[in-house]
Amino acid sequence: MIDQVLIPLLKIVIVLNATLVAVTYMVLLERKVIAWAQSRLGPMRVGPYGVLQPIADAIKLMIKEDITPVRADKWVFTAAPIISMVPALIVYAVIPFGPTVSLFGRKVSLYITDINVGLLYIVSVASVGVYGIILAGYSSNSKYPLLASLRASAQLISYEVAVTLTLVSVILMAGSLSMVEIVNAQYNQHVWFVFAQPFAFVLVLIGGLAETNRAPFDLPEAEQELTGGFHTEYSGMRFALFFLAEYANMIVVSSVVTTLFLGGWLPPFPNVGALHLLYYVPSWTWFLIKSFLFLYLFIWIRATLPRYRYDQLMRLGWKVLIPLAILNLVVTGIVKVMLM
Amino acid sequence: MAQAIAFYFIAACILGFAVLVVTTRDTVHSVLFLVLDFLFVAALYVLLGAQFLAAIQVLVYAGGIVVLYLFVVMLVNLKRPPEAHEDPHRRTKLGFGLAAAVLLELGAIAVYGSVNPAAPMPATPAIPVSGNTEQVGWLLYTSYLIPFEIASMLLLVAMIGAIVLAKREL
Amino acid sequence: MITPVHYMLLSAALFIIGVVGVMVRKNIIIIFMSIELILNAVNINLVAFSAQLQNGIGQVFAIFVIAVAAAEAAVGLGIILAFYRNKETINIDEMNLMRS
Amino acid sequence: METQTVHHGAMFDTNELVINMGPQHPSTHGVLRVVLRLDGEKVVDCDVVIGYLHRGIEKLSENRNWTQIVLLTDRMDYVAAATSNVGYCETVEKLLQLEVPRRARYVRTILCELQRIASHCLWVGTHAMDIGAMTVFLYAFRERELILDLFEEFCGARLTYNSMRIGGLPLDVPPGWAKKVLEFCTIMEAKVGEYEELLTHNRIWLERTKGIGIISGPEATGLGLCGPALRGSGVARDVRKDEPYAAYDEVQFDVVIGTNGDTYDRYLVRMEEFRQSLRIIRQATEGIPEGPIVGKVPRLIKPAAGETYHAIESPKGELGYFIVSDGKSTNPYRFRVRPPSFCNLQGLRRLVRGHLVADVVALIGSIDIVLGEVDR
Repeated sequence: MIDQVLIPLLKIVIVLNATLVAVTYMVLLERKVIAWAQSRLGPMRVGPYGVLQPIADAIKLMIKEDITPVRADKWVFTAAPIISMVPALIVYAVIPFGPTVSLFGRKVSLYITDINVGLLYIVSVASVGVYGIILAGYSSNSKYPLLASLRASAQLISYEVAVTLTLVSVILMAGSLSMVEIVNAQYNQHVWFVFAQPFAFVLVLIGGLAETNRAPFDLPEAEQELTGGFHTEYSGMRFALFFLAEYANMIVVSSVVTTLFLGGWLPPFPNVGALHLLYYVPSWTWFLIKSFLFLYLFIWIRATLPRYRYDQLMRLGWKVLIPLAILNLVVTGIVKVMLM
Repeated sequence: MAQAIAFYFIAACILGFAVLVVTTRDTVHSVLFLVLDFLFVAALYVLLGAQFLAAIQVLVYAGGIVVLYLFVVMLVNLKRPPEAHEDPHRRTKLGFGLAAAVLLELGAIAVYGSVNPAAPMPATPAIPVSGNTEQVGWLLYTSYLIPFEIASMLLLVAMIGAIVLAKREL
Repeated sequence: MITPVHYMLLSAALFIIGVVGVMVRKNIIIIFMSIELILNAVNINLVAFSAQLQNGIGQVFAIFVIAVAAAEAAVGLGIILAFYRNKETINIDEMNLMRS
Repeated sequence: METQTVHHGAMFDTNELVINMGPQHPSTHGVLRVVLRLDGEKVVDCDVVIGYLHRGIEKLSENRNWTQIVLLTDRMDYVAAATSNVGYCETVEKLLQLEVPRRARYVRTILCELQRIASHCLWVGTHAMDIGAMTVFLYAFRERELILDLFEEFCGARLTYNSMRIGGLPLDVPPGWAKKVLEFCTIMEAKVGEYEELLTHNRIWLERTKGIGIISGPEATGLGLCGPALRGSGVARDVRKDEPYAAYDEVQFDVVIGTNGDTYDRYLVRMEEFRQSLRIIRQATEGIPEGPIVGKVPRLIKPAAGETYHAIESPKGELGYFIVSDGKSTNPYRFRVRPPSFCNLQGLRRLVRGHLVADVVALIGSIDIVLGEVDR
């Protein structure tokens, strides 16, 4: 009973809460890092060094008036933020934060579940998240959001193809779709896949930026062009949900890239005997450190790069990323067969 | 028992949303119900032990094809309701009649089935040791290689066709 | 207990809903979606038999059906878009260029 | 004007989408309103609507005496107020045939060039922000702040300076000011490199600006474009060189021109103007002569009947004043400004046709307008 129900339930609660806290603090991190990049201080007023800013933000967003435009499609307008938030959260079900460890004399795995189509599950759930953006744009019954949601649907579908094709070559390396098995494969093959599949790594990173609508691919929410894009008409908590979903997606992408390419919970050089002492650090710490690196990279990119234009974005996706992904897949296949 | 409850719940949702897809006035709502319907079909596949197919169902159907529908619905922002014009030659009654006949037949089968129950489904649906994905992949690339290649050709042709149709200047 | 008959009944019912949609609705996009429902009904059947027979062939065919559905949706929606640009309608009853 | 027809396929046609960009839009730089007719994301045509910031400065000026008008010119191009002041004062001096002391002319040159840098800072920041590079904005504002400090020290104000008097300066430069200006030049030189590092060779920046809004030299002249927008198309028209005013005939500098006339060239021209301005400031500050700061101005300014046009090179382009005096009253009979932003804005319609929505904001940025000056 405890193993069947209680522990999974506890894990879900912990992961969900940790994610939500992480997401709110991602907002602060982003503001701080960008501020430092721009020789500013960022939020400083609420709490020491602004550490309580997310709480203030949350309170502000919750007590703000929640406006529904008169001519909006009310049901869809209400559902859209939820639709974009839910996939971002349920993806965490298969992300392994660590291996199976013994805790209080009980074997506990540091992931909610390990299904044999784990990676495919992530990709497919993420592909549902696009509905949130499309429906938000459509239901607002306003022109800028409509343009944004047309942009978003085209962008997300295109980059999904590129990312999924790239992931296939990683699956080819690991020989499994299960996230835990992919990490184990990196241990058994004595190499993090970032070294075995450098192209795939870069492609997934670029595709991940585009999938999460981050700069330089943040066209659906380009404030300077579309006055905020798909969430122009949203306010209050519903706007906050979109905001949080974007950050939750960022964390998902970081976690997935960490798992697939940086060996997940494995310490650096896991097979080198001399560095065995690194195993004394809890495995999930490594996972969090690596994910954090990617989050930092995302923010850094946002502070540095200008935005792509719509046609350039599509050209990059279809004419550069997808052919490269296919090429990478073919080369991986050939090498794999030759090594066999 | 749990499986039966799951089946009836999922089946009810599938049929319910399917009815909503067909009856809803607003096309966008209809598309949304279609997505929900497909998600429940995916759940049904999981129940049948076809996890790979379930993932594909969500990825391709819900995340791909229906987005395309939504895209088209948004492009075709309608000024007048599409149902305004009525074709006198249309045989709507025939459709309902046909449906009623088949429904009657289904009822008969259901009654017959409850009287003479068939062999139950295998208790834990087929998850071979090697895993569902491997099994499907193996079949696709050995016994069904030629159909697989033909399907890929079909998709290529469809892609070109769609581009030609949607492109403004040829 | 759940038997293959249950799955077949579900599948048949879904099929019928799809058929009624095709016959009754005039919005061509909804008709296309009804066709998707029909294809899904077929898939449910295939997967149910695949589970019953303990082999993956049914699932392989379901994958082919999905591929065909994708192709159908791409071309079909392309036609709808082209037609809409021409005639500003998506009412199937007004699509009678080839009739008289 | 050449009308560029957007090609429609005979068979497939979608209806156009009309969207209203502004007057409240993040990247219209104030209260510009652009009504765009879109085909998908492509701009078929656009209509520029102005007047949301009209305060009737020209008419007001006809009811103020000559000295009071200086204050009104501040409110035109409010990011380069000193330049407007200088332009007005020089026009009246020309009308009065007044000799301005050399020291005053040198200080005017320094102030004008500082204003050019401040204005270009604001331009590079907002232009980059429009295209999505947010960091340049804050970097540029950081340096603009230094210029505002210099101005504050000189005249006490940070935005609307009222820093000029007919016949010279209101007050002499504070002690040590020249040294601070030179220090600023050293800082700024390094910082311009910093902006360029972020943008000039950035792939995305190149893709977003190269080949966008190409306009040839003759066409740009025909549309009445001026300033960097014109020089970007390869026309070496610069009032500072062609009709030198203040102390521009005594300093060395180059007129920067582009080759292709696209957004990128206009960007490069302004970036190089940063350096040229610094060069001018250096020379002027080092060579600033001693002497009086105000010429022999009559107690009651009452120019003889007549009219005059005088133009200077403001950061945005040719800023001209046309003033008619009836010789009887102590205020101008007719006062008319030729604002560079207004003339450059005329080119927008020609520039955006056939481009995408995202390019519209890039193009608005690249012609560098200030709505205070457009509407007056």
